[in-house]
Amino acid sequence: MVEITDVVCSLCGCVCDDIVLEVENNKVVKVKRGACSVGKSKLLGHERIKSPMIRENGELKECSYDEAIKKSAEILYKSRRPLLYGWSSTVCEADKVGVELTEDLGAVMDNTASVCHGPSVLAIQDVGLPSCTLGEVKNRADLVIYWGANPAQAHANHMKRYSYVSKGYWTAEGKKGKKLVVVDVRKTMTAKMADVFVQVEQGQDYPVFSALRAILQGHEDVVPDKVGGVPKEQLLELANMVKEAKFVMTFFGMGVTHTGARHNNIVNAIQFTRAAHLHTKASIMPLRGHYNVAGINQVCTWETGFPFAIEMARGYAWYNPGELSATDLLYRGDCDAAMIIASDPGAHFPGESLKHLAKIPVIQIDPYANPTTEFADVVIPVAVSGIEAEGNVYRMDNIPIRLRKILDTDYLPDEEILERILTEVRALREKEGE
Amino acid sequence: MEGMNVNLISGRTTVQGQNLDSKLTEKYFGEVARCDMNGSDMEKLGVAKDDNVKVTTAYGAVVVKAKQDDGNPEGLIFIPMGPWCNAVVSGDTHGAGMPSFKGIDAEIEKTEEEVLQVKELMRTYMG
Amino acid sequence: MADELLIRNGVVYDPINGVKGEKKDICIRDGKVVDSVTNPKVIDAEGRVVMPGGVDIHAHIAGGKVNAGRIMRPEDERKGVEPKTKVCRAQSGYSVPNTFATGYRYARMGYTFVMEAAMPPLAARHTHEEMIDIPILDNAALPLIDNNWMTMEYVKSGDMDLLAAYMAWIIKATKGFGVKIVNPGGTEAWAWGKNCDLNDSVPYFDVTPAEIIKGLAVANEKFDMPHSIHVHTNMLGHPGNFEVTKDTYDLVKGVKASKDRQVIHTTHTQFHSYGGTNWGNFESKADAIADYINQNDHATIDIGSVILGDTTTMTADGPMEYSLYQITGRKWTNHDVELETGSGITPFLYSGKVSVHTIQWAIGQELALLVKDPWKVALTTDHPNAGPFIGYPIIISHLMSKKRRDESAEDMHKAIFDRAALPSIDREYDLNEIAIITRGMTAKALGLHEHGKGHLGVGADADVAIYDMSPEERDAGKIQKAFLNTKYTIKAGEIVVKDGEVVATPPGRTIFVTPECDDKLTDEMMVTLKDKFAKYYSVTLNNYPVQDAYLPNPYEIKAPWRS
Amino acid sequence: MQTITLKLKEAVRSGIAAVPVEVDALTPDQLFGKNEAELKAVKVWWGNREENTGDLFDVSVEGDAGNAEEVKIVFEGDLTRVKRIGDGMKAGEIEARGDVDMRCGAMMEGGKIVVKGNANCWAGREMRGGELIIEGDAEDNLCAMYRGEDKGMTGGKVTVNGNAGELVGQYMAGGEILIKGNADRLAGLNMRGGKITIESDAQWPGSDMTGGEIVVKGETEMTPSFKFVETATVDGVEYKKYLGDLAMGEKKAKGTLHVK
Repeated sequence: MVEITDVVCSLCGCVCDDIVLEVENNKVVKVKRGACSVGKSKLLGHERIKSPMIRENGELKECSYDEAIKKSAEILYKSRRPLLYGWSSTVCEADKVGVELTEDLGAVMDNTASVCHGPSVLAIQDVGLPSCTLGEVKNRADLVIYWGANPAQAHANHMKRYSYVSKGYWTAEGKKGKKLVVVDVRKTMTAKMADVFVQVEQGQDYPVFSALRAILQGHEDVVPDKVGGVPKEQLLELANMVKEAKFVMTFFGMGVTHTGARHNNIVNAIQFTRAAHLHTKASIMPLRGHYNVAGINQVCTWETGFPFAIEMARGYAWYNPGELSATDLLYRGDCDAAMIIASDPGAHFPGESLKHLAKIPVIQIDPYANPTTEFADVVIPVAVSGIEAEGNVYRMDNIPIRLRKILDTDYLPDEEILERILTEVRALREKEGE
Repeated sequence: MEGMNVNLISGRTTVQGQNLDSKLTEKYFGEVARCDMNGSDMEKLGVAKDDNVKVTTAYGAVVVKAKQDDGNPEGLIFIPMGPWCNAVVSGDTHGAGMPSFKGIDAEIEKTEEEVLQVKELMRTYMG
Repeated sequence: MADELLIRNGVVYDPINGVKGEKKDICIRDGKVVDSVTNPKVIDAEGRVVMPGGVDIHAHIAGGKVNAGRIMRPEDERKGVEPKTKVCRAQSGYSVPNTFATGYRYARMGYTFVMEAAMPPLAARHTHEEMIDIPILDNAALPLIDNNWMTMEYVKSGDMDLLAAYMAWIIKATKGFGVKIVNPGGTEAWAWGKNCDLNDSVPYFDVTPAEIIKGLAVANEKFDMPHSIHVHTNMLGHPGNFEVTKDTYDLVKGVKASKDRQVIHTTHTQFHSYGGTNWGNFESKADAIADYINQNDHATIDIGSVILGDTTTMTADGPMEYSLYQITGRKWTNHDVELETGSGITPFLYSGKVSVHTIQWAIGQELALLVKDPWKVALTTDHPNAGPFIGYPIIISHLMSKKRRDESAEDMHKAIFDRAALPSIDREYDLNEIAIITRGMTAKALGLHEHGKGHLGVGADADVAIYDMSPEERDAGKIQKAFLNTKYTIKAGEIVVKDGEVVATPPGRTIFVTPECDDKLTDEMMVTLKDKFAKYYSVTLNNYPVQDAYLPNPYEIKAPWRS
Repeated sequence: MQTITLKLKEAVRSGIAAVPVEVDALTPDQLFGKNEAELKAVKVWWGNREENTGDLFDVSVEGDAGNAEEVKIVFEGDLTRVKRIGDGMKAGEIEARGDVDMRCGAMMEGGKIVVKGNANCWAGREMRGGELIIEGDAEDNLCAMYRGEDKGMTGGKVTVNGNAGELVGQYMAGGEILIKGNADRLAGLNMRGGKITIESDAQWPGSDMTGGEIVVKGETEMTPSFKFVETATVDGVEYKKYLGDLAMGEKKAKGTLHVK
């Protein structure tokens, strides 16, 4: 039995890095400290895909890595418009090969941000993002707002490590010296902990932000008595809390990215933070979902100039979410092959989009079987990043942390699979004498 | 028909997160193929915990199990993010790349139809 | 078999070796300059200008805020798109190009080394990840060490040895190159929405920016560091700040350098040479700064010259970016980094029709022209703050041609004639001086001339730029064109650019410095540092240092303890 | 006058996927002066490959043109996956006989486009001049800006006979848009100049506007940060005139919103 410390969790965007594990016979037997129940579940492991597989006559049949990689390369090379989607649950080193493959194929590359915080990225492109690292929140924030987010369930360590419950330099008393505001359409577990719970009518976040901005700009007179189901008195109370706080931190989740005005909800949330800055220090941050969804946005941007939803058909990057996002391509039936890596559109895309996934050749690269496997024509199992493979990831505040390798495995890492597919694609092109 | 019009939203839950890597298990099925709603809405529909309900939108229909959560206001139902909820979500992103996973006009009714297992559900997309 | 190259009959400008436009052959073997070669591939450089590879002392090309600038500005990325070629990856971006374009465009201008000027220690891995993806160029990065709580606490306690131990640890942990100081104290104050002038007390920390600068200068000189402290002084962009800049030089006047070099380098000095008390009476004080530099030998500067047009400003100086955003109302990103630093980003349009911008445009060039000794001044645009690096050839053409400057001034706001000195300056740079401010001086100020950079003496790195122009060329347009795209760029003996096109993209090296600190001092410092990690950081101490995986092509410079 | 008819071949739409064809190379100004053989050889992008126009379209040419203004291109066939019709066009006329795909008339500088059907997203994106008529509905982002830009449409005239989707004229700085039906959420978001007229209903029009004018003749659901100024008459009809958006601060709130 060996105890391993400073293990980095590869589940959600919190990327907790102080986990202590016990390992015996190349198996994690106990998560001693640091992880939340969700992270613990990941670290203890789940049933794996045993072997590479290729679908023949409707059935997935086991094959070698070589055969699966060759078949994948053939599918991609033949394709007039391949979609390479996923990328957020693997390391940046693999993502880089993904960008190179995209460029080589003239493919469309998109990542899970497009169904998560893609709207937040669009908003940043409109107004920027006044933000900070999570340690800043821990040390300074005396007013924490969770808007359309339920960290008690989705990011279970978030409040404890970084925000409302944590203790820092100017926040030595923990939650005693802080205020928690939760804005949501329903009374979630998180909302139950709040000092102030603001219940917004579903889809009405946008005008609520506008009203708060008008108040912070000194124009409360124009705001009607009720906005988005929220009484004006409560909006004034919230604005006052903002004005009186020393450091206001707003976290937002998919409660605002998934609904109504989508990215413009986030624009308005950021504008609210900018307006708060007229009175105090204020920051805002999206609660990113997957542990490296921030990382694929980073890699994609420094390598292509754009964070997601790019097409390289003409040899350079054209960026346009809504035109080139994976859900759009599938919904419109725009792509004629798909490679799904480190994600599960089968579970997380609208059924209307999945109908096309069922029609086209699909390559799946993942450690685990999931609904996407049902659509896959080639299945390539891989090492689990952060447990069986190391590499760089970016936390939700864009702090880079290196995942550690804890266990040995015979599964190949994502990076190597992708490199081999790229090599095969190039070999096919050479063969055709292009 | 005893159906009623509701607003459907989806989102993460702890158990859904714990089973992200094991979506073919009973645990995931039990957590995600369900619909949370206010107790008074359940009364109106005449359903009890674990009764099957059918949720229908302009984009599809799905059968899930009912569960009470009074944190939801009346008229708002919650299905954890996953294949069952997505069966009734539109693929249209309004040029933003993001489908409307929340705020979907839906009709909910009690049903005797069975809840599909995940593989069965995926099979419905295959022509 | 040895890999040999002979550059024949070029007109060579190699100021470090005193070569001022002499017709000379350059012999290259296995990536280094040698005395002679036996069976080389020959490049005929007859009549063309030959210089060592350019060395950029200060640019923002990699890391968190550069990428935040890209993410925030798809409208900038769409400007510079070029499709992939057989050797090049796809390119995007103008003021914040993608990493590949950054490497190609610098190489096409004849540059082979670039210093990334601001690396937040906590996000150092990010800077290194991007530097790996910048082809061709050798590079290094300066970690920010001035707004760090550890630094301020040691400065307050006055324990310079422990400060040196912390400085050494941070440089080693981040695989950094030296000490970067950006608005000392001001960025910490910004975490509460405030700012600091040179002698203000930093909120809660009870030290002044002046004390921080002095302390870090002293700590830096305790090691045989190749570079001095590299300072972005307080009050950047504020009218009247030239006094702060001069006071900053005075602070460290008595500090003795551990090597034969400056004890302070102030960067993008254009932004710090402002007179007046508001934007209405804003004026150039480049003359006052140049006078100081002329009269003293402990300070060097880079100019941070303005390129007219739209760009993306980005700096660890958080409060400054906030002020700028308040002026423009455009998009604004801020990113405060726990216990260490911060950053801000906002787009900015420099217009020749706006009086302030016109004066700023003049100041950068005035600094270069009024500082008499070119060994004290470097060409920069503080890329992308005063403009993208791709504008260097424009500045070169202006420094070399009074006529060009007058033509440009004609179209600009008339304030340039009232509140700037540029129109009255006759000096014109010659090619030797250009070679100094783009390679000789920068390599020396960084201490890299001892490691093969910035010159063509035997043993130097075979980094060579051959410009398609005659040394007699006086036409500013032709000069600009020649400096934008080389005839040849050679990196470590390999031809990487030919006729302005990138033909090979070897990976560059990451140069890092290891300050060697006494173990006992380090141990004592670590007690405090461990406490900081346990209580206030959001990552663990063991996950903090940059792992070797981030430097696939490392080059280490050891800096022994001196006192 | 010359008429070039380009009819999409059915084979293009027969694969397992509807890979879009991008026809930004097929504008009157670019095709002017080409004979039929040359027209057929013009390269267009279909997915990641460039194809000859003649391989994707049946091409016919009638008449002669003395300049680009006299060139009219008629697109026929199933155009639902033909993108970038009239993208960047400077002169002449395009008629699209059916529903068209994204970015129709984007970056248009001059000439006229008539879409005899619906237009998908980003029709008239960053339009600079000319006229765009959509006889059916327009989907989202009509005449909006490109991602990150702070200027959308700056000139020209756009008419939609049906309804329009979300974000009509985002960051609009000049020109005119007339929507005869409804406009979905946030028409005129961040508008700074020009005029949008919506003959039916609109939700949250003019949010964050700092200039320009919006008139909504049907029902309006307003955001809560506009200031009522007066009752005003526009074209003989009485409206409530609001100034906004005060969420941007008083100094910037220079937009005008007329609602019933």
